[in-house]
Amino acid sequence: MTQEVLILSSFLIPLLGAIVCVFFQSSRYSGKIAAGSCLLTFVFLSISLFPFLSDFKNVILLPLGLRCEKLQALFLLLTSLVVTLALMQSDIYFEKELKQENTNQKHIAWFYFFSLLFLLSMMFVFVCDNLGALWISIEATSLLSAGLVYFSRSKHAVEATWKYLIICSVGIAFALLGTIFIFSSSQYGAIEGGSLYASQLKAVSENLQPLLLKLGFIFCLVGYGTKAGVFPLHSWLPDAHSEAPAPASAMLSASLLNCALYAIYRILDLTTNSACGKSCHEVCLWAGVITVIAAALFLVKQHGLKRLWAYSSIENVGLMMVAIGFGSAPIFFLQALNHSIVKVSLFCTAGNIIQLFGTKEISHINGLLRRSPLDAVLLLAGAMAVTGTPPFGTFISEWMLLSLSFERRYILVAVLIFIALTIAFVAVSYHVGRTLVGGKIELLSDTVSIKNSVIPSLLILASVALCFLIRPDILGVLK
Amino acid sequence: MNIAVYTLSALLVPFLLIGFVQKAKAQLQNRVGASVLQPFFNIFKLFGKNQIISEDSSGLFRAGILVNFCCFAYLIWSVPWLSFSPAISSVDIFLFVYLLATARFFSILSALDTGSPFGAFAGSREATLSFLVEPAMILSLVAPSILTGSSSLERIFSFTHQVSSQNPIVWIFAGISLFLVALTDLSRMPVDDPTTHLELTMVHEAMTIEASGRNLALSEIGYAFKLAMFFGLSVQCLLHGIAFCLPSDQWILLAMSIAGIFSLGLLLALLETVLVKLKWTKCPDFIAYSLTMGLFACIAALGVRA
Amino acid sequence: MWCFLTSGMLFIASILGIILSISSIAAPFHYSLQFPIYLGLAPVEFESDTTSSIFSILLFGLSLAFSIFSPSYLANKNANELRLFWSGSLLFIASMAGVLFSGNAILFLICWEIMSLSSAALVASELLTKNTAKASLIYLSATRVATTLLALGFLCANNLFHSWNFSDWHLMRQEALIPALLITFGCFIKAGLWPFHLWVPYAYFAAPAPVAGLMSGVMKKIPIFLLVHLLCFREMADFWIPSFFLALGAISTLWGMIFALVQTDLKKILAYSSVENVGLIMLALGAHLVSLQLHVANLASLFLVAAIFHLFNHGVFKSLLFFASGSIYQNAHSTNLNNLGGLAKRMPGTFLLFLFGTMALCSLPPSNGFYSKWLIYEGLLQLVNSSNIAVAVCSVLLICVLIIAGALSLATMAKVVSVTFLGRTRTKLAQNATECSEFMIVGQGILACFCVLLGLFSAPICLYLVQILKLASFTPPSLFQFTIFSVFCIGIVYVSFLKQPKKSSIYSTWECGFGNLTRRMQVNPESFSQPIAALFSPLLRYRIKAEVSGKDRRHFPEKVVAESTTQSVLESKIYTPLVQAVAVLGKHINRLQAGSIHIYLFYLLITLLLLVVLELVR
Amino acid sequence: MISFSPFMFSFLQAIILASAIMAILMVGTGQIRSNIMFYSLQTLCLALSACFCAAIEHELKHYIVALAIFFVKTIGLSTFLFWITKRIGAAKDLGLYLPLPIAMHLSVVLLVFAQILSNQLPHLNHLQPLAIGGTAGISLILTGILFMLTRRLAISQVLGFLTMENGIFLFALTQSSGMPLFIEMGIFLDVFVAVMISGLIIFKIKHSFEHIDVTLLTSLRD
Repeated sequence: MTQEVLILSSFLIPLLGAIVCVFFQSSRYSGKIAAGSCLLTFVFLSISLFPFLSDFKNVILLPLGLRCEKLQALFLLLTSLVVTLALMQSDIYFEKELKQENTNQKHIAWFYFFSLLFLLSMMFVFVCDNLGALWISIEATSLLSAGLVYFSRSKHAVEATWKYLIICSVGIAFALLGTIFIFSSSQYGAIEGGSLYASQLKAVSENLQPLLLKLGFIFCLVGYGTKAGVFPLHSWLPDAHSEAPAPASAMLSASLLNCALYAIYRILDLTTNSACGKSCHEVCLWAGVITVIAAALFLVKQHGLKRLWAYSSIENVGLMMVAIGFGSAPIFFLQALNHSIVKVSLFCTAGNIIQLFGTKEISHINGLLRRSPLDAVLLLAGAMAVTGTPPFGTFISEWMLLSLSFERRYILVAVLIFIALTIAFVAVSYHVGRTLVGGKIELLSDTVSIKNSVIPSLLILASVALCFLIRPDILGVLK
Repeated sequence: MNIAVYTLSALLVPFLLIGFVQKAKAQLQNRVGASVLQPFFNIFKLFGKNQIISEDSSGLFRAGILVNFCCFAYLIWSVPWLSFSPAISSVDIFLFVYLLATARFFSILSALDTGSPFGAFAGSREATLSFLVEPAMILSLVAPSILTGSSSLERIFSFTHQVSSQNPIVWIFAGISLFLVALTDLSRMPVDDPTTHLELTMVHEAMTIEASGRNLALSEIGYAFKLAMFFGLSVQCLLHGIAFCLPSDQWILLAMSIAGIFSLGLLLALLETVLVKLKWTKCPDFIAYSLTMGLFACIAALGVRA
Repeated sequence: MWCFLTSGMLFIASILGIILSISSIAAPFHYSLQFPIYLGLAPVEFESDTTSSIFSILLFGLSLAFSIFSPSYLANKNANELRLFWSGSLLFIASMAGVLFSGNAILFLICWEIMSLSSAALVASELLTKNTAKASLIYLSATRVATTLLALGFLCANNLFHSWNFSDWHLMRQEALIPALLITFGCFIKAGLWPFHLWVPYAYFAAPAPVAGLMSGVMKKIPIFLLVHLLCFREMADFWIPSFFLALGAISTLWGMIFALVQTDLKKILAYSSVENVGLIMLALGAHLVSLQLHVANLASLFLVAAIFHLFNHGVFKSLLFFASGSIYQNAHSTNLNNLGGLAKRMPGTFLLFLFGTMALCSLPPSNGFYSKWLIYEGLLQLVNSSNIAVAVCSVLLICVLIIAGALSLATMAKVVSVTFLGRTRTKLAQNATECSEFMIVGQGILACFCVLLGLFSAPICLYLVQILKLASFTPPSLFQFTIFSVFCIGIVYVSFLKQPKKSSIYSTWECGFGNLTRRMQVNPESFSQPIAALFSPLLRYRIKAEVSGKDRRHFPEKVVAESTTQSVLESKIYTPLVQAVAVLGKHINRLQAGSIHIYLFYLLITLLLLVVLELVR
Repeated sequence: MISFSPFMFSFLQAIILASAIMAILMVGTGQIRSNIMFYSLQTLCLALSACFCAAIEHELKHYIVALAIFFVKTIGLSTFLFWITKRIGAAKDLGLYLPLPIAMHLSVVLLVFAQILSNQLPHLNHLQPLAIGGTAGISLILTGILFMLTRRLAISQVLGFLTMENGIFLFALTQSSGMPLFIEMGIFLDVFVAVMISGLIIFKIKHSFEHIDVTLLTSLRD
């Protein structure tokens, strides 16, 4: 009982935090309040969910038809952790922005307001059993994160927000249609009067009307795929990621994409036992492969540092789609975990670098290794990690994915992914390499302070640790 | 016994051979020419003379010449260029080729040590020639080694093989190839003219341009050894080619070998009288002949074995 | 200060490593790390066998010399560069040890990538310019492609044998052809075999000299270790696989040396020469496979021993030469041959040690480099005597190839030694060069000692290798007698003839009475190699651009400019277009992201319709 | 389920079809005010059909939904959009790629296409007479997208999006009975917020760029 109370109260904390942030708009402490409430959420969730994870119990039922299984529990923890870290970093980030007079206290308070609600909506994504509610939460995430993208109020930010809003809304509208299809597919004898509850649908999935289910899946794939940045629906993603302030980009990339992918996983999971299951899985799989390849090629010619990481997020989304296509929840989660950790670190580092050089253009960032060695190392390590290079956790998850595809006899998939990963690696190291070297040796008093790099470096270390700590029995939890 | 024979021949034959070639050439050109013993006198004279060393050179200048000399001194005692088995017998064909390369390497270095442009160009050409000539050399040695199933020079050139390995074609081609190799490697006539001066000589003489006194003497001795050894080896090949009609007595064979070496010397004199020097860029074409001979020999040898 | 501490630690670690590896030859160890460390699919396992012990002796031996040499080499670097250098190189050495002793494929890949990454970081560590970044990138890309192939091979092998442990894999079997091929090609790339060698000169040129020594000495051998370790193709009956080894080995032997000849930078020359040496080792491995298929056990073991021994020798002498290039760079501030000259008098110690390395590289007897090549020659000659005529003809050709490569390396090294150390200095910078510090001399001296010892005791070492690798025995030829004799002979002659200083005088080099020779009148590296380069001009794309200008320019030109350029056919015809193709593809795909929201919406619609139609049709 | 007159059914079908036709007509004009007008008529039809459905199925929640549509969409959103148009001063959308009449003809073609598509779908027995709702719904969705694709102004894109949303609602209403009320309301809320935020952004676009022509917003690209 206390578990449920704790979980529910962890949903209330961000809400309260958001309200407090808005009330004390001009206070300098809004950042600390926001980060603190996130941290509290994370702590509450950890306290309540860690016993559950090691438990034999499969599900926690919450009031209002919410439920939480182990995968969801893990994602909840990951999401709250990511947002916590991003908000901690953003306090430091905005400090410097304020010093440079790029923004004011009020905007920042609104930023925290939106990010806390954003966290709340993302948390709802994972506990909604009802597909309609899932849709509502995801739409809410995009509406709320629009506020984050809009933060700097510059021309570019406005443009990016507009594109983000419109494209995601249209995409999500398709997902709504897909949800309706799935709903109506359940009315043909499976459940009297139909149902939108995923757990119920899953139980009767053999009896769902196959055509409607398939259409439902395709519409949902397109809809949530738009949100997740599946090629060629990714078009909003690089713009939004590069125009949002760095911590917001970190949140978008490291948690929002997971939400959308989780939604796809949820829908695909329904089809597993039905007649159209295999073809749906294959669609998802190949969509992932195409995304990986396209993202790798996109990486070849890039001009913006944050756009680079945006495309690498797309690449990782592709990998996760492949994992989802194989129906493998453990690998999906592992990849999401590794990617999120590295991405937060990368975007935070990118934020530091962009503040230091005053530009996002890679061609104008030179001699980082001389100017700020720690950030250079972090950038390099992150770049290596994000392309699946050992000794970072991404290597293990990608390796498991590839060996799974060999096991399932999808050798072409593995080969294509390998090629794409190689291209991506070369492209990313080319771009990063350009920023590290060169430039005039000038003595600039202005360097990144150590404080800014604490969180990114801890995350990189975490990623290394993840490489060496993944045991099969940990993954067994999800099976 | 062997040691005595080789020591004696090493002290006499090379210098006599050089003197003989010069004398024969002079006679063929209707000149009187110096005495056949002139090379001995030259060597003695050089040993007595003052040596001049360039101020730019390092110790390698003298050391290189010394190593060069030592290599040839070692080879003249250990290569069966006469029909006797040699004094020190641990040389196989690859060690032979690589010892020659060692000698060459150090002579090039000592030529380059003074910073003289002459020596440098000669060194560059020497390197080029060696690159062209070594495959031919190894082929003409591999061919008999295939026949005899051994890589040791001593066993290849001993006269105690079974009849099956006495294949005249292989031996004669190998012998001719070796002779052509010798002409190139010693920078004799169609490749280079040793009697002209400076601007026209390209390889050996220009390399020793800075050497004087004792240094020059050592390199000249090395050169003489090399000449005798190469001619000796090709004579051995040719003798093996006609081994079926030769007596098996060692001393007769020794006499025939020495006679053969001098007749090759005569041939050399004749060639140097008749031929003109090739243009440098045409040298590879000439060396191609020796390579072809070597290949013929090898293919014939493989054919015999198969 | 901490720099010396670090190197001291490395020194001690190397000694411990050597002791460990020697002891592990007698008693192989297997060590598996338990809870909580795990790599997802496999545990962290370390395992030694004879091959890995042999390789680790090389690794730790070189790292020993490295630890002595490096601190002084880095004397005038700033703290930042030092930090990068030491962290990179410690990681590099540790990861190489990890690669050698890793017991399963996943751990192997992890160590392998750390090795690549740390070495790539080291490559860029000396001059933080765009060019070194480019070199590092080329190196990283090549190594990543190699990793990709290896990883694919490992996955295939796992699929076949259902295990990640190397000890469960039998890649020599017929059915494991695909993984074996993938792994082999991965190894070829990493080893820098023709036609995958292009990264080699870039990386070694840009890397700091001691690192280049380690890379060329050990890291390039790691893929060969993998090949030997897994013994790919051992039981396969096809002749085409060994012929791959032989052909690529022979081509890279020649190709490496031809390109080494025309380079004008010391480090690039050394880099290309390591392409040659890797070719030689691969050739020996190929011959090993051929003789296995012909069922000539003693010949097979001869080739394997030759390959391993040569690899050892190459590691030693190449690191020696790279170290020497480092001390040249430190004191004369350049490794470009055009800027050097006359260093023999200024750096006599380095010169002498360099000469040792050079002799080994040119495989002149009695050096160790000669001996391993000699073994290969002897083996090939015995292959000629085998029954198969095709093999026999091939062997004859291979002997020729090796001889040609040998002659080329002689020309190259003659050029290097003379232009670097002999004659007059070509620039002011080199004129002020002084001898490097004692530590650097000791570092090189250790390696030179190894060169000599390995040459001197080559036959017993080979016999020992046969014994510990449990191979069929053969009688190796011996250099001992020759060496003793030659040393003796040179000593006697030296003492009796040249120690008479009274009859010699010092004078300037003869100049045809033209006046004093200037340093610009000396031979330069291009002109030295021109005669041979001209023979290979189509391969090298060797061009001489000459420009004569001035009034009445035919006879009395005022200005003559001649410039020779070389460029690899492979690079300009194959690799550059390949990279361009990917770049063009990237550019085209970027057009999709055109910025217009209408187009984006259109993509959305098209994707939806496509999927719906596709699914309804199915 | 109780019986209901065929007249009612045909009336309902007419209303449903009318909403699709309103959308098609909307494509045909470039006047923003007329567009909004057509949009509000279209939602009015929607609200009416929800009412009829409620009458047919005797479900109270459909009445609530119908009321919500009427107040939120037909009156609320339309007024909001009118207000924006007035504030910004946008009068006419010149269209993009296709001339407006041709776009209108194209949307008729899309209606036919929608008919074909919806025939492929299975129908529940008791909703068989409402099959036309599927056609109209899909047609509305496609028309909405077409509208978005062929218009320049930001406000037109919002209108297109709203039309799509209407299509989905119509589809849901007629093809699957019994969507839970709280879901419907949640969707309403989301759409409402989305439009509000878009409105704000439109103001900002006007403020920053001094126009609301989204074809000119192409500075973010690769």
